[in-house]
Amino acid sequence: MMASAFQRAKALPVSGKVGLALVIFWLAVAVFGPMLAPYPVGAFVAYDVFDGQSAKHWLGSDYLGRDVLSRLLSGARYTVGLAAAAALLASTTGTALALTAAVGGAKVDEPLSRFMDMLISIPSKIFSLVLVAAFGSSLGLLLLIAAFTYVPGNYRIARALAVNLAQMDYVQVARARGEGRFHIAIAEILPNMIHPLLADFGLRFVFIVLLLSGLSFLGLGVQPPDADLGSLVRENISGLGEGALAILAPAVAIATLTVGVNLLIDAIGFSGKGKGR
Amino acid sequence: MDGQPPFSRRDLIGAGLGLGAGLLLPDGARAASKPRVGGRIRVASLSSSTADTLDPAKGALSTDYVRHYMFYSGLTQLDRNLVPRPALAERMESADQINWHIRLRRGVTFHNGAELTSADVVWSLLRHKDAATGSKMAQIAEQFAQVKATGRHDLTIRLTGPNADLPTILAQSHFLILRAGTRDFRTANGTGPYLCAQFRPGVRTLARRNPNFWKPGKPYLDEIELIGIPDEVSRVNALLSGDVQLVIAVNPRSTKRIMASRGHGLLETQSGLYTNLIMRQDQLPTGNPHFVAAMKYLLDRPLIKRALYRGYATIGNDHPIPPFHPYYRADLPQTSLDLDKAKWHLQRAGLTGVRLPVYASPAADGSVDMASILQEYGSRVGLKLAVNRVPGDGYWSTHWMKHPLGFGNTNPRPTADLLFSLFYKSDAAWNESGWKNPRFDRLLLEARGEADQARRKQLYGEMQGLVRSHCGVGIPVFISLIDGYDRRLKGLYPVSLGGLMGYQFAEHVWWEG
Amino acid sequence: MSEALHVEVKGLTVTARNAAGEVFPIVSGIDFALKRGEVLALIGESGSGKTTIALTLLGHARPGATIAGGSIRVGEHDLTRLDRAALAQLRGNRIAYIAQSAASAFNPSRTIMDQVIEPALIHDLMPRAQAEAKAVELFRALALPFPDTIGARYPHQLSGGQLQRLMAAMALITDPELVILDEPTTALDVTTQIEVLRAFKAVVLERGATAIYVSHDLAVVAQMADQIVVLSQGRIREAGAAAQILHAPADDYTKTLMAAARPAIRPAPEKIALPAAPLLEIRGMTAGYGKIGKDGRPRIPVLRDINLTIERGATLGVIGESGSGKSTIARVIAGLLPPASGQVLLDGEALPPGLQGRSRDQFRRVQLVFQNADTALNPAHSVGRILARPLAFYHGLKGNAARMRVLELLDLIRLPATLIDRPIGGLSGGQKQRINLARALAADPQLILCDEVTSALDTVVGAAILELMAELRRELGITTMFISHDISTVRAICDDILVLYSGTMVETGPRTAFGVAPFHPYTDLLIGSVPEMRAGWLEESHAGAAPPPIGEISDHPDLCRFLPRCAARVDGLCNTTPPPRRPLTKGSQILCHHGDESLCPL
Amino acid sequence: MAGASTRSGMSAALTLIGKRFASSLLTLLLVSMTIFVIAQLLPGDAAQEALGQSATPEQVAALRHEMGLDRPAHVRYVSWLAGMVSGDPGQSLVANMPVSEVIAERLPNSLLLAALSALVAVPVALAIGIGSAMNRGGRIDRALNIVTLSMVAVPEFLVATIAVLIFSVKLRWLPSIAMASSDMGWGDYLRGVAMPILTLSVIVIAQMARMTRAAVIDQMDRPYVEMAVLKGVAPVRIVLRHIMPNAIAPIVNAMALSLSYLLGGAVIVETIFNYPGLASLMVNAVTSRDMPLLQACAMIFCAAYLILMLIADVTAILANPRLRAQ
Repeated sequence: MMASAFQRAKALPVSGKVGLALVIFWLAVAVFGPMLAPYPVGAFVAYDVFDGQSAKHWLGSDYLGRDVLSRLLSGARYTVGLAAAAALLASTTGTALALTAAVGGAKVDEPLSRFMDMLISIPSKIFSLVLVAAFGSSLGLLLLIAAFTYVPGNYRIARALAVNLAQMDYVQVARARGEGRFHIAIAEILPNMIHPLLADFGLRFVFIVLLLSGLSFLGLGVQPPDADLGSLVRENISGLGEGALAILAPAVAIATLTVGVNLLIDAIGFSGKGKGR
Repeated sequence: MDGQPPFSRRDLIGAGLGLGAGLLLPDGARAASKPRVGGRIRVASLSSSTADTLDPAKGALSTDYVRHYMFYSGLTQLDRNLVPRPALAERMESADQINWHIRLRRGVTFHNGAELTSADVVWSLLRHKDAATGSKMAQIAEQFAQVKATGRHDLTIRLTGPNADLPTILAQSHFLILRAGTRDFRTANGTGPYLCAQFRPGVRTLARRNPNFWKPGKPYLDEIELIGIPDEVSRVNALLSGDVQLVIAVNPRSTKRIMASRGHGLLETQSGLYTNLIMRQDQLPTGNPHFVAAMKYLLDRPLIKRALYRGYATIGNDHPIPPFHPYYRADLPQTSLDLDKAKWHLQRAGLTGVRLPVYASPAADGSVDMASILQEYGSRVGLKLAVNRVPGDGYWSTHWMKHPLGFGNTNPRPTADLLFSLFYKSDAAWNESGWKNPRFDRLLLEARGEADQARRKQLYGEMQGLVRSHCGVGIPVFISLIDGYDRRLKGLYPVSLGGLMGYQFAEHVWWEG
Repeated sequence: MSEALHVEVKGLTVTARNAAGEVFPIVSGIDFALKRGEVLALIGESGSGKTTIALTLLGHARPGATIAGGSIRVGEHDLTRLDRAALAQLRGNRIAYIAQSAASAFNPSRTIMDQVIEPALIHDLMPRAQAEAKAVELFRALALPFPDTIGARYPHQLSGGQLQRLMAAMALITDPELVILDEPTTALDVTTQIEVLRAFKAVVLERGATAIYVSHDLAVVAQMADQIVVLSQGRIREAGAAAQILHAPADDYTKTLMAAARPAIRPAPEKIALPAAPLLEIRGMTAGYGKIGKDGRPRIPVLRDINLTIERGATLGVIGESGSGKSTIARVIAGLLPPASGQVLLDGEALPPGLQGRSRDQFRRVQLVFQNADTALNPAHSVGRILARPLAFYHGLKGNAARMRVLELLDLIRLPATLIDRPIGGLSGGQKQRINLARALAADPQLILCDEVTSALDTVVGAAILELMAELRRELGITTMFISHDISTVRAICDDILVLYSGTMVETGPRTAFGVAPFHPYTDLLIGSVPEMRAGWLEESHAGAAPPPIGEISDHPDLCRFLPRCAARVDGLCNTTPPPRRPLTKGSQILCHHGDESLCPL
Repeated sequence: MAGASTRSGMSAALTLIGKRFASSLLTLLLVSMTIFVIAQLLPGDAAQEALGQSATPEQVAALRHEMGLDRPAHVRYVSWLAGMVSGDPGQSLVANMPVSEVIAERLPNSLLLAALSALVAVPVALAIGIGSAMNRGGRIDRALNIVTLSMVAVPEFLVATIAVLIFSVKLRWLPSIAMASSDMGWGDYLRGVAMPILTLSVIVIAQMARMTRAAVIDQMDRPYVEMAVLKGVAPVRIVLRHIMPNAIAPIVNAMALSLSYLLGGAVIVETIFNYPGLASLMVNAVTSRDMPLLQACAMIFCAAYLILMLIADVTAILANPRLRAQ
């Protein structure tokens, strides 16, 4: 298992390797970051705000004089974790509904599609604003919002795939064998959707990272003193004029994370397609 | 601020205008320049939404106050030292601080040409008592037992109890005078220095010079366009890029950028604005006096002043009177960060290791960061605070005063009496901490009717002491208000009631472009 | 070589790169030459490199492949030395290409005319009006219907045979000196193939263009080629004059190809003594798509009034061209399409019409084997998983017992046990089809419905599958319905044969009845359209001749479906009265106004 | 022939529009119900928000009565719905104006900004997508891939703020705030919205370009493209004349999805550039609990989305002769 994963990684094109390295790096930061942080996340350690790089503070200080490196190391886990969990939730929900629609016929498909239209047509940031105002801000709610926002997109893609696959001969064979709908959806259709769904998962991940940073602009986000990467950019935005590291560092972090995930997915999609031929 | 004139009613009111003009110039450069007529500026205030209004009674935000002072005039007007001066009222007299007689200035006309009469004033004042008006001053207006016209230009106000501060109260924007019977607030018909050329809620307000303004020669600008830019960074950028000439509420963190720009200046206004920690006295564990004491020792006031406000603040002492206020009691010892004492009090309260949520919101300026700071120090003395940041909208109705530990935010008030009666009186609706102190209540009533300044200062001083040591409110700093302006805009000076010269810049500034 | 040679290929090598990045040759050492006006055929099975070679004559290699060595001379040009622009100048101009599947080689969203005249326009050969006129002329020459207006149509509105001829028109619009025909009739029904071949021969070859004809079908090639090159795995096995290759092949591989192309008639296995009751019986079945109308017919009827029986252990061949509804019969029996009316009886007991209501045992007893093993086997599953699923589903076999049974099945279909854990993607076409068959066998069925199980395979591989099926039938005594478009195959292996045309049974009878005339006119066309492996057959065959003129056709719904194409139609009878079902003396039954006597003269 | 198929194309499109109209009404109803239900869960109401920190219970009660908020929720919903059906979206609780007037002021701004952004973004996205597809796997393709990835990788508020710092504060080329007012010339207006357009375009271009690339590449492996190559057709003509008619449907679909973001998703851009559009109006409506306004905004966004989807579907029909004939 490990060996084959390693071999696959070796077979990736250069861009895929860069992507993989970035993804692994950020996963590692997400897991071990808080342990590596030199200062507590909320500690006021620098006398000056928006300090530049120094031996004491590798990435300088933020708008309140806290250590940027420590905040970055602690904050990455929210962005990575929240986005990954929300993308996973969105993908599984969307795909499950799509499969239901594909094997359930028009009676299931039509109401589900209307429901998805509805979700998609309400602007997500405003929807988030309403939900946070109604239920209070919590990690769980942020997760749900992000997931909810991206269920319709996943549903559209998964449904198109599933409806196509449901016409495949092997599905007809399974039906003629007398298999139930559940078996057909799970054992026959789903395994053949995994590849495009993985690619979609990656895209959702990126979108969610950006949605979260967008939400942080509207003041919705992780509870202080912790902050996700988007909030770190947002709270230090007044340092932009002076080119403060406090804003550049988290911005670069978001960019490398999202670009890395995308590169990796593109590369996986590429080698996956090659295999199919 | 040492040349503060006494708050004596009878003599000063009616003494005419211009007293403050030559005094206390904070900026020598300003004296060199002579006001000139002309010019057009765009002003960015804090916010703008469909809730924008031309009804002074409904004014809720700085944008509203600025707008209202452009189009309407009040009976009185506060000068830069917060001394009430006659405006539409030529004279305002009372012997007992209960019955007030007002004589209106003659020949003042509304924008539509109608003459100002006592009927307009009576209507304008009494509408605050009508619940349907939705006045922000409904509570204060309850003091008006009777408002009655006694002549075309004379009227009397009878209060429910003595209040020496009435002239000051009437200078607030909410009590600006409307034409009697005004219902339609899509445009403004006032007696103010500017005419309303366009009003689009949430978009902009366009004001043109009122050539028939009752103060001869004023105002100076031809046109003012008032917009709201809620995002602070955008607001400052708009100033620096020359798209606006005056902005309110500059974040201290942006001051560096404005100071670095040659063409722009900062107007710092020391004010009584504060964001305070609320420890509800009717709930536990915050009701424990040791807990309250511990929290007050946990406030790192210099850090808050430095980190949050970059020095644009004045250190507070857990009572609402700022050091530059004439009634400030200087001999109270200053509470400062003391982790040992905090720890000791916590132990006495038996609260070491307890976990407590603290509610903060962008609605209470700086509270989120203050909460973070509290949390950081709390963790050093064994107090686990969990910061709960809640959205700004709905904060006042859902969270404020509803949690054991939270934050409030109090705007500057023109009188100490208003401040104390609104926020600290036992039965006040906004008695944020829910403390009850009969002695304090007695002192408050006594001070309100007291005309003797020295006695008044003594009474208010004792009240400050009571609040500092017993009330469940922690006031770390008084926040200075910072406005940014284009240096070609002249005539600005700070008025501690609010930014943009206590929201009244429009009447006083001129353009040297 | 002499000046007279028009096309000369020497030492041609084409390489490709695999997933690991290694470069390997897909064709190598190819030499051939032909004179102006000659036709050379490239013969081989899939993977032999015949299309790859054909494309190099346009200087083209598919993505991933590279022309790595050798020379390709066409007229005065060496194509390996030309740059992109120069090649583009030749393509569609002096060298034209006719693709295998015209249905997909035409752009679905542009009109035929646009596409046919495009080569003439982009090479600035003539103005649009002139090009259109020339196209219409070609349409007429190629015997296309409505030559004046067909150009305004879109590809989806035309049949495969028409598109193939239109593709020829597109190739010929620039009067090319070399035409490459890449399996131009492979995707067509035999009855269409003969028409297209005739048109090609008349128009393409008669104009004196040099041609390269790529095909896997020796009999077709025999009609067209002067020279034949036999390819296998990217190398030339044998090359020479057409007559020599066809009649005196020297290479063993060529001999194998020849043998596979002519399936041997197998003796019917002795029927096991079983009660005479038929295993499957279909009574008055009508099926189709869309809402069922008042008359009991669906909006788009596919099958009309089907009646058939299959005896226990027997094989019924169902034959018909694409769109005849032959696969639909299998789908109805399997329950995938509920019939609009009629009954399907298994072992005397009526099966519920659709999937709903069928018991697991009923499902087990009827197994469907799809035509294309590539799509019928779930690519996400392994061989073992595919075979184990029916075992678990029908027989509750799990774990080791299931594995043992899977190994037995692999042995039964002559595949090595090591394949058990392999993913489907890694298998060859023949191996996949065997797995496809084994999956049906795993259910332990009574009836297997085989839908075109050999048509997607190379001839040799297909022959091996037929061999296997015959063996299985002998060993297991399973009843089979064998659906095919290939009358030779059906005649070779089935006990009874049913000919389907446009959803109606036009002829049914025992195999023996299909060896001798008379036939139903459609059966006659079908049999007469199968190319014979000799030059000159195309000219001699009467199949596909134009039908006699006929008066107005009445709107009776049960008129003969074959009427528009029937060479034996009778005016005043066929176009007014529905045909009766009548027996012929040789033992079959036909749906026709003609009887023994009147059919004979044909 | 061609005329006939165009006509049948139109009638097919009309049938589709008819069907969509019915299902759109259903979707709109669903949206309005959802919004209404969620809004009921919001703490406070318009009366409380309007009176703010200083409200007394009596005042709140009085204002509530005046606003009609003292009626039960379902009664309010039904009366709103009844008004909506008769074409009247009601009275804004906060602005004291008919909702239609409030919206009428903002909607043109939003539509204009969205249209201009689409005008910039669509050609750029098409160019990037087609360019990289034609160069599949090549250097230009990879470079464009990195460019589009980086475009989505930066939070939009950062893009906007950086743009302001460069173009207004430093260079002073463009105004930092995009005022939209009727008395403005087109030149001033375009200068004002240049940066909002830039920011919005950056957000949507990447996604649209990637979808365009995928759709074009999907067609490139089809036999008809090889046929065109073998006819000697030049690459650019292959893409424009042969591939695009077949790839247009998925491309338009992806674009419609992305463009629907330009209306409701513009909230951050509207905030930063102080542009009076619908999205910030809707945020206003949320914070001030102005239900009729909120509902109206939601209806508009939903309708815009449905219209865009309809356009995509009609395009698909018109581009495909097979669907056209049905």
